[in-house]
Amino acid sequence: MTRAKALLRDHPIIPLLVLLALLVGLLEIMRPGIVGERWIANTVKFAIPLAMLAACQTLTMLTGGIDLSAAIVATISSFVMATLVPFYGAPAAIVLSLVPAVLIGLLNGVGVGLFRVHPLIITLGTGLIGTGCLQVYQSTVIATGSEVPEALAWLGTGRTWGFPNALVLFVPFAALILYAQRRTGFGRLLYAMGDNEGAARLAGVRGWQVHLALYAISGLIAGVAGLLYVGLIKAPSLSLAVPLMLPSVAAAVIGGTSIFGGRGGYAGTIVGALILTVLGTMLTLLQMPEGVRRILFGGIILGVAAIHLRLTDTR
Amino acid sequence: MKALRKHAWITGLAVILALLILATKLIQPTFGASGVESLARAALPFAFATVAQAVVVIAGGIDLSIASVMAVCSVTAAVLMEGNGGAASLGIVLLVLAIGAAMGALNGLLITLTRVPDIVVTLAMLFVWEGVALLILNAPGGRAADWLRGLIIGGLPIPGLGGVPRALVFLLVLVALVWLPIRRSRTGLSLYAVGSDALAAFRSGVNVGRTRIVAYGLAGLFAAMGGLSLTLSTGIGEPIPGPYLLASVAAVVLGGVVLGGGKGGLLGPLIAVFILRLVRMDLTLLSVDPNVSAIIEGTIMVVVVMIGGLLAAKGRL
Amino acid sequence: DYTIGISNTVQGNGWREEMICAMKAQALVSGKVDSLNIAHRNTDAAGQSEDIRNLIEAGVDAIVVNPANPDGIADAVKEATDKGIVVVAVDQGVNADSAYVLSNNQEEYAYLGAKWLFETIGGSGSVVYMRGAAGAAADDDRDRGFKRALAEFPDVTVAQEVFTGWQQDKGKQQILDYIATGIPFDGIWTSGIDNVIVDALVESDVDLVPVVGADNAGFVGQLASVEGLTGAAVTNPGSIGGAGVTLALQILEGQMPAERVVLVDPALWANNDDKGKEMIAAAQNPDLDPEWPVSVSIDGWTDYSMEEIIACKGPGE
Amino acid sequence: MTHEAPLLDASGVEKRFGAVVALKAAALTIRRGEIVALMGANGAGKSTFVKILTGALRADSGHVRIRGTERVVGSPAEARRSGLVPVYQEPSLIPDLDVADNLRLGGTDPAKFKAWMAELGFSTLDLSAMIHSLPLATLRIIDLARALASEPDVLLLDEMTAALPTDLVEAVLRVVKQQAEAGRSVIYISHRFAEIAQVCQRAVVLRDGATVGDVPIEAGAEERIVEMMLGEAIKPGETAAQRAAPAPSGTPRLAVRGLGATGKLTDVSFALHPGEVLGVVALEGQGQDELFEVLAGARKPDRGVIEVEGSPRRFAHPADAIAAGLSFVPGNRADALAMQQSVRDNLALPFSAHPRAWGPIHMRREGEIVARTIERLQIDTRAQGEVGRLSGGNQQKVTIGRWLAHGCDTLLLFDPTRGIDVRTKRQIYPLVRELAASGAAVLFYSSELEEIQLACDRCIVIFNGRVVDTMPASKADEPRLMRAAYGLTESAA
Ligand SMILES: Nc1ncnc2c1ncn2[C@@H]1O[C@H](COP(=O)(O)OP(=O)(O)OP(=O)(O)O)[C@@H](O)[C@H]1O
Ligand SMILES: Nc1ncnc2c1ncn2[C@@H]1O[C@H](COP(=O)(O)OP(=O)(O)OP(=O)(O)O)[C@@H](O)[C@H]1O
Ligand SMILES: [Mg+2]
Ligand SMILES: [Mg+2]
Repeated sequence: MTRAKALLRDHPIIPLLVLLALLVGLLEIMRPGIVGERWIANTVKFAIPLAMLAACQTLTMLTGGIDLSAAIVATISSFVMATLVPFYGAPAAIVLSLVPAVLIGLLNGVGVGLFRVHPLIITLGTGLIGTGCLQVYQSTVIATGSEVPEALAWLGTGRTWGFPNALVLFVPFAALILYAQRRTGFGRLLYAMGDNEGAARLAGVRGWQVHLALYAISGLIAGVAGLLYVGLIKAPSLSLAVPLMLPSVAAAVIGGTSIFGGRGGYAGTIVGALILTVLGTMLTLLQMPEGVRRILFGGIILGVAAIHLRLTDTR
Repeated sequence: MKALRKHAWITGLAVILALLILATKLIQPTFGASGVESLARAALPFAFATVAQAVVVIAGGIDLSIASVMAVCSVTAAVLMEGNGGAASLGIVLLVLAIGAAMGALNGLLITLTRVPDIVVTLAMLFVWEGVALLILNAPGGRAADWLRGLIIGGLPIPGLGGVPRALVFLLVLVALVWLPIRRSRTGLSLYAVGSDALAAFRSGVNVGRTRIVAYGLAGLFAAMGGLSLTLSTGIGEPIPGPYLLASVAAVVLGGVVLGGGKGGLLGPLIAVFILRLVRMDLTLLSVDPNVSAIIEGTIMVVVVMIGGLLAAKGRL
Repeated sequence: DYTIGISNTVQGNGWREEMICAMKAQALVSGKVDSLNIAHRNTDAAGQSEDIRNLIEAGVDAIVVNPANPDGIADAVKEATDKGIVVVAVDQGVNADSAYVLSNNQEEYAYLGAKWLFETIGGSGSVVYMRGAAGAAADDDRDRGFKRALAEFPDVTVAQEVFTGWQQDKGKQQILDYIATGIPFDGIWTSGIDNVIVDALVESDVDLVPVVGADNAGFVGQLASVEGLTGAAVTNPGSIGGAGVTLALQILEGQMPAERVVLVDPALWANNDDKGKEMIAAAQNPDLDPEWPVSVSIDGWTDYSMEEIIACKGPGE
Repeated sequence: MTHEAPLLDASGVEKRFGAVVALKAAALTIRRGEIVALMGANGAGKSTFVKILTGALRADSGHVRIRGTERVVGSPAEARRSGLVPVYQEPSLIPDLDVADNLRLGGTDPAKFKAWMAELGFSTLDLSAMIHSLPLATLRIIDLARALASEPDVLLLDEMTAALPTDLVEAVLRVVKQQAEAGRSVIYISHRFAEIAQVCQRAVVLRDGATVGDVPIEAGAEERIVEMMLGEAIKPGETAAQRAAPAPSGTPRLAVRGLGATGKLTDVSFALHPGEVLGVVALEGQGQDELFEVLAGARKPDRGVIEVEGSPRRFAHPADAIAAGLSFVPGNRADALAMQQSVRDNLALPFSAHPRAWGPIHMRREGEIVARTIERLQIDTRAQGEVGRLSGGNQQKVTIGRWLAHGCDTLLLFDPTRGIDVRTKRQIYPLVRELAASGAAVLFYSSELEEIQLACDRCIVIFNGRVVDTMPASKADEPRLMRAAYGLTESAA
């Protein structure tokens, strides 16, 4: 076992970054000239909402959970916000739109924390309920129009000195999560709960409190991600962020977070989201039948995960 | 004690199913043999997907590629049967089953070889199999042999029971044929052992890798049955995977199979599938606003698992 | 008075939502419908067959269905018509002789838009071809129309072919990626994911190229307001759903249509000709959901007002 | 001595886990009919060696000869076919299968298994019991009986007795001796010299992953072996007789009256005063597990009163007990540790339990406390990034260290020296005394009777869920404790 390998094992983010760089290199070979300021900004713009939704998955996965309602929650927030703007103006609409997000999160937390339901099933259920509620809600606002506030569009699509404005939101957000996961009591509990809930209990941790807070936070993050995404896409719809559900899970697991809990972290997830976004671009630009594209997409995901494991594993 | 509780869960599900059947009869007094028959037929692909998922989950994994594998099998069957209607279609069925099992085994093999977590591998394979399905058939098409389609339509007169839907018989016979011999064998035990504690299983002398491959292979086999049932019920192959992934996970968990592995059987998930289908049917019969019906389906799912969680917690203290 | 069943397999998409609202509004204003029984969810042909059979169980008089694909639900449709239920397929045809079809001509839809695009770029150049969902029947039909037009313009090439999956976010990301390659292109054909494409062009500060889209409110608005944008909207009325209800009611009342299959041919509104400009100006409706088609009614087939379809209320609501 | 090749002969075995060198020159030879002790401090590499010999791990290099032929044992199944059968330090049974299915899984003959269980004193075990519902001690015995049923040439027992109460230890030792008499061999790992002296002929000593000695067991060998193991001599511990017992007075810190809980706890009363270490002695399954769980808030009592500082308390959750100053070190370290987390995170876990403490961690202050605890318990930090990779004994230290770091008024120690090496044990007893001296009250269940005199002031003996005897530790010699533990009390409770 060499020093280099020990380094890789202790910092699994490094090989992930290397793999990302390789993919970008491959893309540049495929389409010379594509990797420029504009492309990077676009990629980052699209990776950010994905990375935010993947934060919901990362945090819940640390406790052995998952939040399958996150993409729907994001959609709900964005749609509710856009349809409320004509009535209440942007600031109030933004605040109001986060209410259902937190509510769904709390419901998840109650189910997981107090009723001991598996997170996968409860978030699937609340996602269904959320979808239904959204459909019912939209049938009441068809005629009133919708509007994406300037500020969100600026945040979602704009660039300043070449940097996507979304970074204004994302950098502090990511810094907060990265800090919280290892340097706050709450972060430590997420890992401990996912690792051995019984042990955490014996150490005096009341699991339901953690779950309730966690899923509420997850709902809030999803809501904010939805607002950012609608600023980027500028077309509120009933399924806006729904296509991000599987990718958000994928970003977290490619980034090295275990669905069984106790392992991983947000840094890997961010790179995971970037990798997926770059892969999406490759898929778009490949001149091949759609079937072949998807096979390559899956194959590369598997390859990245396998290489990453090889590089960081000690066994 | 634990066994009692497990069976209590299945009994509870059976009671819910019975109540739902009763409710259906109340909502629609004409509900009868044909209703049951169409229910069974509708449940077929869900049931196979669920059984496939259940086997993998019992063995401690999860298969996100189930619906894509079904799609590949469905289009393969539909393409091959186009123009090969007669006896050849029997061979095609066997071939597709073998292909499904092989695809599943490949999933398992990749998990074992790369040591990448199940969820990542099967997520990647979800895209791969989706791509394969599109290469085989780029739009809905192909066809199914008519005599095969007849197999799952209508009822089978069984003494004492009246007409039992063929689809139901087909489902139970196939699942029992594959699962029951395995369940009690060393292989079956290994599935549960690996799901329960892979390290302890390895130390007890179980070949963990082989067991994983078997689990995924079985899942592939059941998924192939699901894919075939899709082809048989629609008469064509559709390359876009249907809504079977999340539905299978939901039914597996509702059916008392614990995510993480080692616990549960196939009966619970099967009952859960019928419960979910029947809820759907009742909502249509009641002509509930479609948007509200999503809310109701979600609520039922949440409430049932919450009650289950509550009961389990009571039992634990 | 009648009970009408409705079956639809895509949820959360503006076009389909408008279709459902048109069905509700038409049923309401006709005064002949007691209740609507709507099955509206994301599913495949097998799931749609299940819904249709549930509607049969529910005892509806007619079923208006937007088929997942023409063949997959043929059996279920036949079962319905065998029971004397009137079945009208809208938007997409269905291969069952006993059903009536009132469908948008998808091949023509693509042909019309593509032909306009190729002419507008001067008969030569390269275009970005942004399709719908790989493996979907409607996408396949449209592809045929697009290819037919392409064959007529030997100097036009497809610079890039992508599948948006009819998802706004995916479409926008794809076109931004393509713009970033720096490879020039002369026009964009979209399968209805259109306004985000125009947004992307504007946001990227590149020269606006001609864009073909559907008559979605957002895109039609852009055709009138975006400086320097040349584009054409091809009509693809979601209100065909309302027409389907009308047809079903006519048949129930004994007025048989002359033809079993009626194809509604699309129209093209281009903002580079006067007639098109007029149509576009008349169709402006900033209050409409940007995903909703602006052609909310079809003369001779629907009777509701703009307010009524937007209210989206059916009988008994 | 015959010239037959040794049954098992390993030399130069090396194994690294990342930066951790677990083994660097391990060697061991065993012949037919021998019982050899494998000794070493916590983390010396004993378990790793056993895992390599039985195919659960692959060595990086080294030679293993079985009956004279060089072999690479690929898996536990293969080891078993070669006649090498281990009982690992952690139970290797499938939690969600019942006993019978566990036997079938490994291809064990149930009849032979049953015979061995009977031999070990479990003639009534229900084969349809689920593994996860059985107590740890029973699991250890099942593991052993399963190994014995396959009639191994070499049986490898890794701290088989650590979690066993005295009566079961005796049974195990008897069976081990029988094995040797039948011409089979046993490699026996334990930190208890008394057991080794009873059954082993010689001891192979590992230090820091290298075999440093092969010593015959004879009078006076103990000190030599300890010195080899540790690289230093240690002095014997102070016993209760040499200590002035504090006179308990005033309000007890913890008073328990008529406590009962479903299961085996029927009626237990006692008082525990500040500054006092109260020993608890019981055979397997007399209700001691339930008693500690109830006091820790991990189980609801059916009846009885718990008073802390004179006021009655009800614990609905361990957090309540902790708030009342009662901290619990469970017997099974797997119950207490988040195995994939670092030593630091495990030690500091209680700090973060309350929502008040969910905010930023004061890294420097916490770091100091953690460092002090590691220092105080001499936790081997080579693999500190993941507690699960520490050796068993070091894991055990972390479970105790957590409450030292956190501070507590009343410490509930359930067999805290399970699997801990001599040196550390000799550090833990003074530690417990120190805690008591600083005003803490300690309830101390031990499966090693000699510990009562080494650590406690007083002790109670529980039989059948009741306190059957109470005595000062200075009078608690082994024979008296044993008699009481079997319910043969002469003095009233
Ligand atoms: N698909 C099926 N078709 C028919 N019968 C089945 C099917 N699956 C399970 N069974 C029956 O139901 C019983 C319960 O099956 P399951 O797989 O849930 O195991 P289990 O609950 O652990 O059973 P056991 O009572 O044997 O422990 C089986 O023993 C079998 O007889
Ligand atoms: N999987 C692993 N990864 C990293 N380090 C490990 C792993 N397994 C063991 N080690 C390390 O190897 C060394 C030897 O451990 P081992 O378990 O063999 O000790 P031991 O002699 O059995 O100790 P004890 O008496 O405490 O059980 C320890 O430092 C331990 O932390
Ligand atoms: Mg059973
Ligand atoms: Mg050890």
